[in-house]
Amino acid sequence: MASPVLEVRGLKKHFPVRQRLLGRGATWVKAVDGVDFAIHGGETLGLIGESGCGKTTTSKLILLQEVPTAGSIAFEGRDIADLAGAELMSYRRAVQVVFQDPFSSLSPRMRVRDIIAEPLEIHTPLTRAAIGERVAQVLALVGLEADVAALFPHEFSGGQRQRIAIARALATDTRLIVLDEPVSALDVSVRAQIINQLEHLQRTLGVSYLFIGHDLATVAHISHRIAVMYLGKIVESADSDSLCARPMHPYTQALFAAALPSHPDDPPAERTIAGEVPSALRVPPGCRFHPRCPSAMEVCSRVEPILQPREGGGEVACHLYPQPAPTERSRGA
Amino acid sequence: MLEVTDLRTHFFTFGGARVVKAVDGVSFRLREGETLGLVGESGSGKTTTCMSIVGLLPRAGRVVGGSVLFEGEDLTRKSQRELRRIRGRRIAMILQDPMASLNPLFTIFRQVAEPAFFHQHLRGRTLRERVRHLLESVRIPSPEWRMRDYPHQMSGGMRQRIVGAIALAGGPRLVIADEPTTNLDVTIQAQYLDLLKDIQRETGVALIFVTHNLGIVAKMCDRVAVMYAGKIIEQGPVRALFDDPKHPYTRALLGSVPKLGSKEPLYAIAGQPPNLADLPSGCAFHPRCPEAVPRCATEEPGDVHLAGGRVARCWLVSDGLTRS
Amino acid sequence: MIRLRLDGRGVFQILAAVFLLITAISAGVPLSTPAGASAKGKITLAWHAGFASRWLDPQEHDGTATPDNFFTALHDALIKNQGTALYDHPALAEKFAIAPDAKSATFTLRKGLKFHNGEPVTPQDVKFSYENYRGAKADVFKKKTDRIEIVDDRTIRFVFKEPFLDFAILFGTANVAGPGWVVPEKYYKQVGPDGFKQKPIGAGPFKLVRHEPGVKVEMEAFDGYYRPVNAKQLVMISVPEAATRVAMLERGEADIIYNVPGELIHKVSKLPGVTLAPVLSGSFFIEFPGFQDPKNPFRDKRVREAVSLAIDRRAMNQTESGGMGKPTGNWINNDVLYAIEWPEFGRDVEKAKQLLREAGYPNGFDVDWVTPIPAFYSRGERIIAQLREVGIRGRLQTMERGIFFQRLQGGLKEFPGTQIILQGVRIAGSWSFWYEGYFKCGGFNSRDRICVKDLDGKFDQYERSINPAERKKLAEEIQRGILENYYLVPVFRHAFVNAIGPKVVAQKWQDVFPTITTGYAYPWEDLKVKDQ
Amino acid sequence: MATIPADTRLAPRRETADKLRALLEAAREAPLLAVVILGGLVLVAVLADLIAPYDPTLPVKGANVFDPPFWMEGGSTSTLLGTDFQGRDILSRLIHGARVSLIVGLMGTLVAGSIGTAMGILSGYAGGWVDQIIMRVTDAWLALPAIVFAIFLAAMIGPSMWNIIAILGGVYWTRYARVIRGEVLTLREREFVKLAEIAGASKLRVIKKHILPNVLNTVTVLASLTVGVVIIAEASLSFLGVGVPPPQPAWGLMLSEARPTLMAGQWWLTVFPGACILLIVLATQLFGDWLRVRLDPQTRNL
Amino acid sequence: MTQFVLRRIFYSVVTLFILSATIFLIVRLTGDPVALMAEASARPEDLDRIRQQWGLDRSWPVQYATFMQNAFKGELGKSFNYRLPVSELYFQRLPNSLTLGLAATLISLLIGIPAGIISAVKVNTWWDYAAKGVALLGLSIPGFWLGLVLILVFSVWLRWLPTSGAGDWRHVIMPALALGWYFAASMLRLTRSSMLEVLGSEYIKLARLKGLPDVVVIAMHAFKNALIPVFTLAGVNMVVMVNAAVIIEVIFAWPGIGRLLYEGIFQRDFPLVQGVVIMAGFMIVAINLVVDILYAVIDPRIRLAR
Repeated sequence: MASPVLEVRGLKKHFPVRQRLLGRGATWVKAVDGVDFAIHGGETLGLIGESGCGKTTTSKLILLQEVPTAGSIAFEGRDIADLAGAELMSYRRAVQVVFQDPFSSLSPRMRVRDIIAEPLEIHTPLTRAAIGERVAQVLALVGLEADVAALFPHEFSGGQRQRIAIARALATDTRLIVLDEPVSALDVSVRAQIINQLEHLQRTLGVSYLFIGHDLATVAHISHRIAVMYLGKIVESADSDSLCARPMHPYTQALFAAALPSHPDDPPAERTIAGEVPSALRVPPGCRFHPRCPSAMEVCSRVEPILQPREGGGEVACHLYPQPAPTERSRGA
Repeated sequence: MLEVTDLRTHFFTFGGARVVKAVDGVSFRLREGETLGLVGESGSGKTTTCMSIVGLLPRAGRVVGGSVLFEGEDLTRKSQRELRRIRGRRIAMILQDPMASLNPLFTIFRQVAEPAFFHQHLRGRTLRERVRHLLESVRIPSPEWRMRDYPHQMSGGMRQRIVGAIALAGGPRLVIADEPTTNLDVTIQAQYLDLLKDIQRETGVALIFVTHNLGIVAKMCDRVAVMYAGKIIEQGPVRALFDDPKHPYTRALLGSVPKLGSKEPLYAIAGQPPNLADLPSGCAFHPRCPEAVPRCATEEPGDVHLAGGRVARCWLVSDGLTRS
Repeated sequence: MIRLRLDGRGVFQILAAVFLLITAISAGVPLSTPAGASAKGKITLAWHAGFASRWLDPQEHDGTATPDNFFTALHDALIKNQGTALYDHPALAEKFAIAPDAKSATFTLRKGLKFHNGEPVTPQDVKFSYENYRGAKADVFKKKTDRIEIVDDRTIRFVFKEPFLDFAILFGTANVAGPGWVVPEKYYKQVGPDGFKQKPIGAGPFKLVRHEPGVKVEMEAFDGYYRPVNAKQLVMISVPEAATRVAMLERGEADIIYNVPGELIHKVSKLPGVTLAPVLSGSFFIEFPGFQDPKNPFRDKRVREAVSLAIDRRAMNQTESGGMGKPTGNWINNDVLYAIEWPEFGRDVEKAKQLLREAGYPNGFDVDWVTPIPAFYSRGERIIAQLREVGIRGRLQTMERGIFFQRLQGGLKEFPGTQIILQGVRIAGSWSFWYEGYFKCGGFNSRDRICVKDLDGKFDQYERSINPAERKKLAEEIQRGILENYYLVPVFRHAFVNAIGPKVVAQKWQDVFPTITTGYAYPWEDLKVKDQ
Repeated sequence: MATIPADTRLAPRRETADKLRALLEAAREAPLLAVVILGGLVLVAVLADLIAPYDPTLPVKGANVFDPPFWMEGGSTSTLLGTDFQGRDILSRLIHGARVSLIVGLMGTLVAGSIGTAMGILSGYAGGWVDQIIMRVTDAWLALPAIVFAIFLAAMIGPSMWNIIAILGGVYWTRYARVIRGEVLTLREREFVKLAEIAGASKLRVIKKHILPNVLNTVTVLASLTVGVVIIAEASLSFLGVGVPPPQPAWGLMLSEARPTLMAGQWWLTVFPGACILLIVLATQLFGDWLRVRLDPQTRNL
Repeated sequence: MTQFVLRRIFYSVVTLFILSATIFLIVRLTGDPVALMAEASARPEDLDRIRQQWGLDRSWPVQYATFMQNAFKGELGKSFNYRLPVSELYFQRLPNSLTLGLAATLISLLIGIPAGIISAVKVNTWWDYAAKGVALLGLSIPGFWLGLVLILVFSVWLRWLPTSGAGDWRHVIMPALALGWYFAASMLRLTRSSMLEVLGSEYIKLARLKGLPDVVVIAMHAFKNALIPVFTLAGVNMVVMVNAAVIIEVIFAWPGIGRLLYEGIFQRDFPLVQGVVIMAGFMIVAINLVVDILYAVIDPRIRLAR
């Protein structure tokens, strides 16, 4: 297997919560607390979880919007923390992002042309004409006509704006796009357009996606592999198909249970879990999910399970499944 | 119990120079204890329909035609004063945004107690008891303590339950829930939907569920009405509608939702939802309709009543041209 | 009353007259009538600026006329200007005598004088007041005084090191210096100078009741005063806005208001029962800073004369002072020692243009700034408009009053290029105070802007001389030299226009504003309020 | 059959004609009164030299001081609105005064707006200690009532038209800084700014391309409200004798110089400049209110 | 909450420090006060004596340090002109200014709030325009002109009210009106916008949905939320009016702080100007602090924050 485009190892991000006027005695929000995953070329990794699970922080770390507390992110084999100068710029060129809100992600004061051309202007010495050509090209890629380049964002509807955002992300020779809930703000009928478009682009351009979402069906549909996050940790990851076929972690199961039926005759979910995601300020000891877990055992509140290969490929972190001998090493403390 | 007939609500802006037909000829019925799903994309007129029922339209909006018969009374003909006695007591509503719909400066107790205070004139101990009971019924743990809290001290899911408790406070016969779970996480959404179902079972209240999510409709509703550009283009029992959608738009909607575990490409509706201020002629859906015939662009289809209490608005249906 | 004029007959002659006068005046004044009993009514004065507390303390006299108002109400001096008497009206002193050699002066206090706190006024208090005095001209008195002798419990003698010709005039003119104003030594030492300014105790006709610094002074008739005091209460309020003062007068909230602006003179004169009091006051004149510079167009006498010919003095008087001022010849007021009379300058625009042509300015020239003394900006505006008619183009420079004086004292460097200053001054006493302040090279306000060596030389001679005749001659020569050469161009003496409301008993305005040395109302004890 | 729709019907939603119509609509909504007043005054100010019948700084030959307007007893048609205390033509002074007042109002606003916007952007975008310093200075500045500060500075520095402009600009920038900083803090979190940063845009580029254009609306609205404030402040300074120096005919100065005549019944001397100030302030306020609603409903709370 | 308050206090102290240093510098940069204090015939020696007496011969940092040292002790220096401690003068005038400020605030509220509410409830009707017009008029008329017109009409023509000075309640009416009217516009604007915002909020919608009477909705739900910012502004405005009513106080010969400042500036009374301006700054910083803390007390979101 070729080396991954993006490889994340032991990634941690802790935010201090200042409580005193004069700095000391701060407590930490462990937004991301030891995450590993890899994305291969032309592949989509789905990152799923509820609000506060750390998926957005993970994307910020990848996009160099935040500096990790620990761990590494390697892009095409190079740790991005070491990048500087031209190398940094080339990373910035290769990795782009599409955000959730199509109304906030396009500057209302710029024309579509300038919005899409911005990465080009920053990174390439192209002439105006060449930039114009490239803009037309990427607009065509996302199914928009070249002449919309002269318009302002407010003249478009949500779906069209999201297409423009995608076009922008494609403008440079992009190899990885972080898709941060790109369809959740769209109308149902438009959502399908964008999802299809994204899939089509991946097939033709071979670009990789990190697809962040909370809707299981959508993530499962677009992703090759899925990682399920809970309170800053990945609790289960596997091929999309095998995960859907047999979710193993109780939290993954809960997510499936909570998913809405696509037909009234679908069998009703057996059980929905109780409670809410606790604050990242007070992470439960042991397995983070144990207070809400329907199959919690005594050990769950003491020992934090680690990711183990799971049946049918992938990994799962749960005491229900064989864990290495309990050496009581607690990674969370 | 509730019968909405040919309801028309228009918005008049720029001194009446521009008229937006937000709701344009909507008819549906709701029986005791029944759940109706009102489905549509943003701007299709779902919310305006609900607000017309409770008589709380924004300044520019006006009901210009049709009637809303609720337990035999036409709500469109009632004064605000009379409506006030119906709102909160016989019809309650749950709003979309649990963060914004609670007054940040008042305690939970006060906000939950208000309907009982004003409608049932409960005071003191009885009122406290009532609030505790209401909070219990929406599964708020240790309500005695929680009712002294302020909204910001509660999570989104909790707040939405509080809003639910407020809705139940007057003992209504009809609850209108306007996208009550849009801002909630999936597991919380599932909890909330279960809760609503339980409550409905316990109290037999009728429910109008406004949503754009067909999954919720599949899970919650008995009947469903699909809105597009201010009109109900198809309605009927949930099962029948999911099994055999008559209107191309309904079909498209159903096809565009990803199904868990399926990698099949989605069915995407071309184009963008229409702008209500500037609707296409004929059937409003025709520019996006893959099955449109020339007639669709010029003439507007009317309601076609089909077997099993189903209604659709499409030339293909009335002319029997439906593809199977 | 005998009117005394300082017209140059010589100080010795005056002094000789003083001896005669003293007895006459003291006889004419009814002595020690109990004052409080008959006092009734209230007089309210609306004042045109803020109050400075130091104005309540004669010990720190600032050398201007402003403090007069408070001195003449709260305090009393050995001798002072009163009515038309310029400086030698016996007040606390029953009589006084100046030695013929001008090397000593002897004062005799009235009997039974009391301060407001009941303490008697003693020669020791007089001595203390003189020796402790720190205000304007204090250095002059210190330099010239040898010692002070307390002769008996009513008599005190000042002995000078050298003949002190100007002693009486400096000592007795209220708005020049304050060592003659007697403060109670014991009390003054007890509360200190600053405490005294808040609650002054004097020997004047009114005693302080309430003092709101900067805002209001409330006074009440003092029983123990040696002259009858007519009004029971005297209130002075600071009202900076002119229109408000006029409204107060119109409504009867104020009985006397100071400084009616030109625009309102006509209206005030029409108010029922109101008397306008146009006191002829300060002199306005034009100065050409640095005119001796070769590049300065005003170096040419013809140009300076042209300026004089362009000025419309009558129009200025008409609009700025309601016609009640006086277009003047001399820039020095004629009510001071040795001031000479000079005919009014004429106006002739054609001749002015002619002179400018001859001087080489057929198309006129530009003046960088025309700076009038604040806040008489409109007078500066008028000067600019009048000069423009002969082709001299100027722009008005306004500044805050404090800055103006500061820049005056900064000298020529503060007025570079071609400039015109419109000065407005009133100094009482002697012509020499004017020359020293506004013309002499190195003078406090003139600094290095004018510097006419020849005249300054003559002035030094004047200062050294103790021969009155020579002094007078030099004074006249110097003044003539200034006027003939147009070193300064006199404009007019303005009228300080005040108004008197119907409640105050006055036949004519001079009954309230009697003097020519100050524009303010007094003597306060004489002012009477009508029966209601 | 499901395909990716080529979506050829995705034409821009507004055609040029529609745009034009929208523009006309906007113009129709604009407060007519405000536009007419402002336009008229600007025109008068620009053409002052052509339309003023007399030199505003010189007395009119043959006229007296305090001549009333022509329709009153003693008035003359040669000096339509009468003369002032120096016999100068009031109409000419008003016409030239429009120029001075507009220059003071607009330039003062410009100075305030420029300083404030720069400070606000710097503070909001740079954050950290730069933000702390700027905001503490702004607080300190704001802690002084603006007019007190202006009087103080004017008395200290000395008046001239440009000094007044600098002073008023230097006093009123703080409110821009505060508001703009708030805007920038929000903008900084907006996704298009993040996108630019992720794309590797430099700080300067982000400010130039993304921050500045997006705060301009707010700046415009604030500016339209400041113009009137500055003009009134200038009048107040004139009242205290530290405003635009005579004989330059500023309205505030005219009003201030003529105030004693109010008591004398010569109302026209104060009413005309007073009305001019009232008009311009009213117009800019109305215009500002309209702009605020039109440009950005979020700034309603200014 | 304690943290919040401590941080705000810290900021306030920094603000005051910057403010005092700025004022101190400006005062000293723009001229020498000694010349003004001296009599017309003073000689250089006299000037030196005065300079020494007032400590003006020392270096600026030393002067500033002395000033701050004294300021901490509550001594703001001594007025050149009145020879009184500035703090004493200030507190002598303060009651008058407070009276005026309070009355003017009342008037600005009486005009601004009803007009704002009418404006918000009847938005974009003639009521709205009329209410806005009344408030804008106050903003468009220079205070000194309004003051004189008031005197002319109410004192001279109608003879209802005394022209000037401080005294009983009748003296307060005109200056308070002239002053308060100016601030009414901002009150109106804020009332209107916050009322509109609150009325359009979801919780008001929900309150209506509960079937509550309009009075309850407006008076209990909307008012508390909408008027907090209005009263905040009123508080801040009042402090501004107390300290900045220079022109009105001059016109009406009102013996307040504004006039004290006016006198100080024009008589170049450095310690006085410095002291009054710093007191004004102090009061405004203090009221802002109080407002912030009050906000925290009223708003549970801040009050109960950890």
